[in-house]
Amino acid sequence: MTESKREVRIKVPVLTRVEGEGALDIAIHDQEITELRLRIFEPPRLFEKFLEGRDYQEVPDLVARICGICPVAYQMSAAQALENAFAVEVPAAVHEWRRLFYCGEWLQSHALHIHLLAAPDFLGFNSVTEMAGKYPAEVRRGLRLQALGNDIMELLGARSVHPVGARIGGFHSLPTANKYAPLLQRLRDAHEDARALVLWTAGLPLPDDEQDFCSVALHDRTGYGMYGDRLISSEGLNIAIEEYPQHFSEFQVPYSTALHGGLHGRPYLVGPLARLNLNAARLPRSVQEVIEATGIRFPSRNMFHSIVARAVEVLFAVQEATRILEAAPAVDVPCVEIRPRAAAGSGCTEAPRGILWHRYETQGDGRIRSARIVPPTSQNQARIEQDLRNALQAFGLDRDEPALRLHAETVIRNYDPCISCATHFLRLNIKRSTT
Amino acid sequence: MERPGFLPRQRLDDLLVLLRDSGYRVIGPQLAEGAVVYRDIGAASDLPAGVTVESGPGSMRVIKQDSPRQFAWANGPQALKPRLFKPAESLWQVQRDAQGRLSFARCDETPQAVAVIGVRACDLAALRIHDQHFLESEYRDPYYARRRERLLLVAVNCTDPATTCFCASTGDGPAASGDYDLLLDELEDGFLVTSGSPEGQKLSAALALTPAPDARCEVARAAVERAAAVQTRRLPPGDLFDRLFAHRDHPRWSEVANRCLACGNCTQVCPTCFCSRERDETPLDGASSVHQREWDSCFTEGHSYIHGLVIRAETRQRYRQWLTHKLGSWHRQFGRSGCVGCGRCILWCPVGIDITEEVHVLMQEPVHD
Amino acid sequence: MDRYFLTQIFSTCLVCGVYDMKPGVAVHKFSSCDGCQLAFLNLGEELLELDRLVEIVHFAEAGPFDEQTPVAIAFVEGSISTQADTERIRRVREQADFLITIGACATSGGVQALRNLADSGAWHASIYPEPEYLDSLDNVTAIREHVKVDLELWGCPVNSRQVLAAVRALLFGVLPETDRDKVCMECKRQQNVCVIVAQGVPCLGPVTRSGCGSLCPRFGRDCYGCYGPAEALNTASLGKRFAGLGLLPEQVVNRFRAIHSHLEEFAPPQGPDYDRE
Amino acid sequence: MTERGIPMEAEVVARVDESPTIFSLSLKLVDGDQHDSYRFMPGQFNMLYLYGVGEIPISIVGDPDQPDLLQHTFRTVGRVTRGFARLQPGDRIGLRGPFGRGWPLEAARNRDVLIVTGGLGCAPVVPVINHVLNQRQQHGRVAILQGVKHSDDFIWRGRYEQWDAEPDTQVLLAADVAGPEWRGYRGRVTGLFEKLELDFVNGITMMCGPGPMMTAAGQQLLERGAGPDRIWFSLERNMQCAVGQCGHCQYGEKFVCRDGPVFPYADIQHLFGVRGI
Ligand SMILES: Cc1cc2nc3c(=O)[nH]c(=O)nc-3n(C[C@H](O)[C@H](O)[C@H](O)COP(=O)(O)OP(=O)(O)OC[C@H]3O[C@@H](n4cnc5c(N)ncnc54)[C@H](O)[C@@H]3O)c2cc1C
Ligand code: SF4
Ligand code: SF4
Ligand code: SF4
Repeated sequence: MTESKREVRIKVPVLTRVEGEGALDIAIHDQEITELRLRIFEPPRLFEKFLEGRDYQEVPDLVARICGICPVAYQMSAAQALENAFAVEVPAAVHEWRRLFYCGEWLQSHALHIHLLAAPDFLGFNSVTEMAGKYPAEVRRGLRLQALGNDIMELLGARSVHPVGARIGGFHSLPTANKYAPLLQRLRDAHEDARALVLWTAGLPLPDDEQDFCSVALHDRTGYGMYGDRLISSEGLNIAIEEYPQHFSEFQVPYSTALHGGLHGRPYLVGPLARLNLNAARLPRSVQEVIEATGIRFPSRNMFHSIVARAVEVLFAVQEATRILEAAPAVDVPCVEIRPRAAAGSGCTEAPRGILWHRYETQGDGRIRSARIVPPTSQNQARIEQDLRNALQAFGLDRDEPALRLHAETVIRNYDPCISCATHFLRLNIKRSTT
Repeated sequence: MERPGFLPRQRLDDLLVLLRDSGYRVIGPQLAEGAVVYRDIGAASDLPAGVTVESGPGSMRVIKQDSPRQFAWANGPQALKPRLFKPAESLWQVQRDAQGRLSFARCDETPQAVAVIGVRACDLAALRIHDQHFLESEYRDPYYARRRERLLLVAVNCTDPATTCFCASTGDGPAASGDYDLLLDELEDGFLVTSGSPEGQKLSAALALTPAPDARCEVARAAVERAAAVQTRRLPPGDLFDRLFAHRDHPRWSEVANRCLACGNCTQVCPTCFCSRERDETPLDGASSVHQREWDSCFTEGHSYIHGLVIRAETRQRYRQWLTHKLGSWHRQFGRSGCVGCGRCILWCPVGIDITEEVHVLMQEPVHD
Repeated sequence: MDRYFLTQIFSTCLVCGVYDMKPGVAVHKFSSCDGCQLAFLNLGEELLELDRLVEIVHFAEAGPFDEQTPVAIAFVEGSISTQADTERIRRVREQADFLITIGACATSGGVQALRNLADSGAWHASIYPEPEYLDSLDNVTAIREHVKVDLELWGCPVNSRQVLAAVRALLFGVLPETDRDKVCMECKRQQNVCVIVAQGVPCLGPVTRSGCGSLCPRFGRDCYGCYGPAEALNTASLGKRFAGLGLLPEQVVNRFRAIHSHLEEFAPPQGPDYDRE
Repeated sequence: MTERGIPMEAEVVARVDESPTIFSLSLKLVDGDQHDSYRFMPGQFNMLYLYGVGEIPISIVGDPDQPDLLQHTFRTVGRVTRGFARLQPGDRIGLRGPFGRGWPLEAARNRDVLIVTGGLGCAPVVPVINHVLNQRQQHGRVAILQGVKHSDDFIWRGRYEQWDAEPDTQVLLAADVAGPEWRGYRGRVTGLFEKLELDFVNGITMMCGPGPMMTAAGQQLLERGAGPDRIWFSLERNMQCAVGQCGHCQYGEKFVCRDGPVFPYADIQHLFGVRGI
């Protein structure tokens, strides 16, 4: 048996430290990947169907349940889509509170991913509790930032998982100054933590893996995009969010319950790295200075810079949240009046993992006629598979199975795939064979 | 009786400032969450000017009017009860050391002195009952007592009862008849101020009021009389214990149970209901534990649970317990009815069950089956 | 339940809290949004304390992956919706002394059980071009429909307080307290103004189990029942009240058929005016 | 007037297992002054607090003449009692008490005494029996009836035999369902009344047990001419505070914790036996 004729099959039956359930099957034949399947077997939950016939006001509460990690994103995209359908404009102040709400989610989700899910990979631990033994201060800092994110969401939504404060047209109620004063103080105190976090992630032993990929993100005229009405890409795309279906497609693969997404038929990247690659210039000067201090330049082609991008967004979220609370946006009523009508509307916001696109058709009485939801992880799925092929090739296909498996998992975790949304994630099966 | 002084409306802030300067945290009515609720009051402008409340069983709406009056509404969802008998509080704390030894310590916060303005006659009557229950029965409740000792009451005679009010029939209102420090009568342009305690006298003296002319007093008296006259709901007078227990199998109990949600709202808003339950709250590390008390209700299954049995498993029995206690057993326990006619249980019942109507039906001749 | 089962699981000294060995804990996931697992992942410092008190044997999202080792407590998130799930839940049960469902999905089927009300085959076909690839059962079911459940923690999602109280009680060697009171009780303790009465919105508080802290009314809105049914329900009377607030019969039905649509107790009131008879 | 207090620390000094589900703990107040000043009457109860778990009412079964040996007999039924079941000598708990009014010992002087108990190990009457038998010459004839559902439930055989040996004392046992070994009566405890040689009219009866048994027994005693002020019951209700404030133990106009738990029939005649009161 000659080495070059080896055939390997690698199976990761359940991917750990990802949100949701999925598996990875790889077959390697003669140093060549012959098969690579990221299988998402979170059973389909059919949300789009059971939204049909529901009152528009029920939508935020229902779509939140698609994903416990980024419910705010689901509520915000849905609100935007339905507000577009009903042609209502929310006041600027309400919009500011929504940005704050979103900051909370980015902060929570990113801090959780960096500390609990991704960093252990780069430092050689199996879990955050293991890592806490060696890096107690860093872990505590991470938990603090995560808690801060949760508390921002609680301020506006009563709880951070499936918050209850948002509605179509605004919020059910908004906090008074004495309620958020302590939070504002904590936010101010967190700037230092967040700056330190960016530098710490940049200093992690991240693999060097330059790749070619297309980044897609929202474009927000007013700042670093969380909301926005246009989509842009690193290859020159610039479209209104309503035009999404004309350019992006979803296709089903037999081994996965998540639909794969393509831009003009090709894989693309959404999420923190894509956002930073496209929008770094829109970050506040103070954040840009911290990026400069890391020595990393964005746009970056190293997929592993995602963790740094995430930390940068943590810093941004802390600063942005501070800015908003200091400005204390005043509103007369937390919610604008809605007059339902038969129409259609799209919404797209930047979930922690990337763009989340919704479209609803409504009936005259405000009930949903049809719904379509495209979550970020299914958009990234084709890109992850493409990355895996490149990354494993670069890593060396002749490495032993545990090493290959760990590297594959690291690559996947780096995307912070949220399989609950994608429907859900991962079991790795590597098959090697020789002929 | 001393002659009331007159406090022009613009000087209401003087009273608030005086209270604050005397060390009181001032609580009073405010318009919030679509109702008149008791909150911290910074200035007289926080009070619900021109607000009146339109209410009926299970529903209420705030109406804004063009009027300077700040107390032209009947009563809010709560008044004094949650101040004194807290919805939830810690009773004691226990630490456990490494040898398993326990040390118990009472949770002893010293509450800040509180002045409540806008208290109604029904609330004062209910307070009297709670004083009897928590302070004057065999055991005295130190938690209630501490707050009670630091409470100053500025009452207001009621001029705008809600349709749900029936304090006139229970004899508890609409005029406050005692147990206050200061009493206000609201007129268009100001207030008559009467003191009811040495502390009240001090405050009233500090305000240096001019005595109110007879005509003003007459207007105020007439307004309160009118407030009694417009009430339509009533309860049968006297101790209903025997009559209610004689009707313990009345079909009406089942009929009302078809509507009753057994949600406990009536008991929670009732200013005289006093049930509570206790439970431990223990941090994960298990090194200490806090024993807490919180409001309970005879409408919960836990209220009558003993191992293996819920004594009042059916809503019919729970409603019967509530009503027979309030209007019957109460007389034997406290020497009076447990109802002060505030109407809250009618107004805040999500399905609008009306105690006066239920009693009315139950008091008809017993139906034998 | 066996009288002395807890003694067997946790060989702890109840009073001094010293354990002969750390009890093993597993967190399993079935079909869900992952939100209930966040009750652990959002614990902050207490996550480290938990790690000190128990051995986290299996918790895929947090790292440890070991479905084989027997544990004292298995937390189960999510509902059963594939053939493979039905087999896995049986293994989970066999490996655990004490099985706790966390959240609506595990406890009652959860929001995705809405598909039980429809022809999910047709639904699959409308979303997936090739539905034959899916291994999906026709009906979504709760854990208790498959294996014995020792404790149910309701809520969509459960909160950390519920989870910690359960762990703490079990470490003391007793069962956690259960409370089937209505959200209204918590609502009033919080001194919220009732939204049915003051705003005329269809609040499910009077039929929903407490435990959330009456979050929705606290935010000035109607409860939508995410903690599931309370005891002594009167959905007929509440449904009638909703109709009185102007809801159409279909809207009333939708109120009850949301997060816990799979439950008998929350079966929407019938008939034009929702009389029970 | 006393202030509602907080628990005193008590140490378990001895433990006896009476049956698989019944056990007794002897307690000692840790603080010397508290220990010395503690007094109780037969029929009174303590609120016993299990650390971090909860507080429950438990009758004092010790001998009032030896108050330094505070004994309690528990039946393991639920959450808190199951936790107590794990205690061993040396363990610490909290104790508030004594509470309530005891048995009418004065009224029983120089009269025949009938004690009727039902169910498993009826703890509240044990101190009365001890007291009466300790002062045997001050009472008339004494009869002790104990009824159990199943003969296997019978505990304290030794104690009953000891009592039986006392002069002028009848001990009769009844089991609804009896095994082959059973030498007592088969049937309800009320069926034993006709075997008694007692002055029902002038004697005094003290009774505790399940509601239906007490209702039936009370009825029969009335029929035999006993006055309603001579038949005494010990009642059980949920109790949270034990000082008449939490409202849970309400029984008509009575607070069982404060006005009872021991009541003469005359005081509760209008409530007795009514379902759901
Ligand atoms: C005056 C009095 C004297 C008692 N004396 C004894 C005794 O000597 N020995 C004995 O074994 N039992 C006695 N009991 C009953 C004992 O209090 C209950 O068995 C015990 O509270 C059950 O608690 P648990 O948590 O194990 O049961 P669960 O069924 O889990 O009950 C949960 C909670 O409900 C309440 N509760 C349940 N049953 C009762 C009950 N019967 N009475 C009051 N509260 C209850 C308690 O707060 C309890 O913690 C007495 C009860 C009363 C009222
Ligand atoms: S019973 Fe009703 S009307 Fe009477 S005092 Fe209580 S809440 Fe008010
Ligand atoms: S708002 Fe809802 S939960 Fe609160 S009391 Fe009213 S009905 Fe009950
Ligand atoms: S109020 Fe109702 S819907 Fe809202 S969080 Fe609580 S149980 Fe869930």
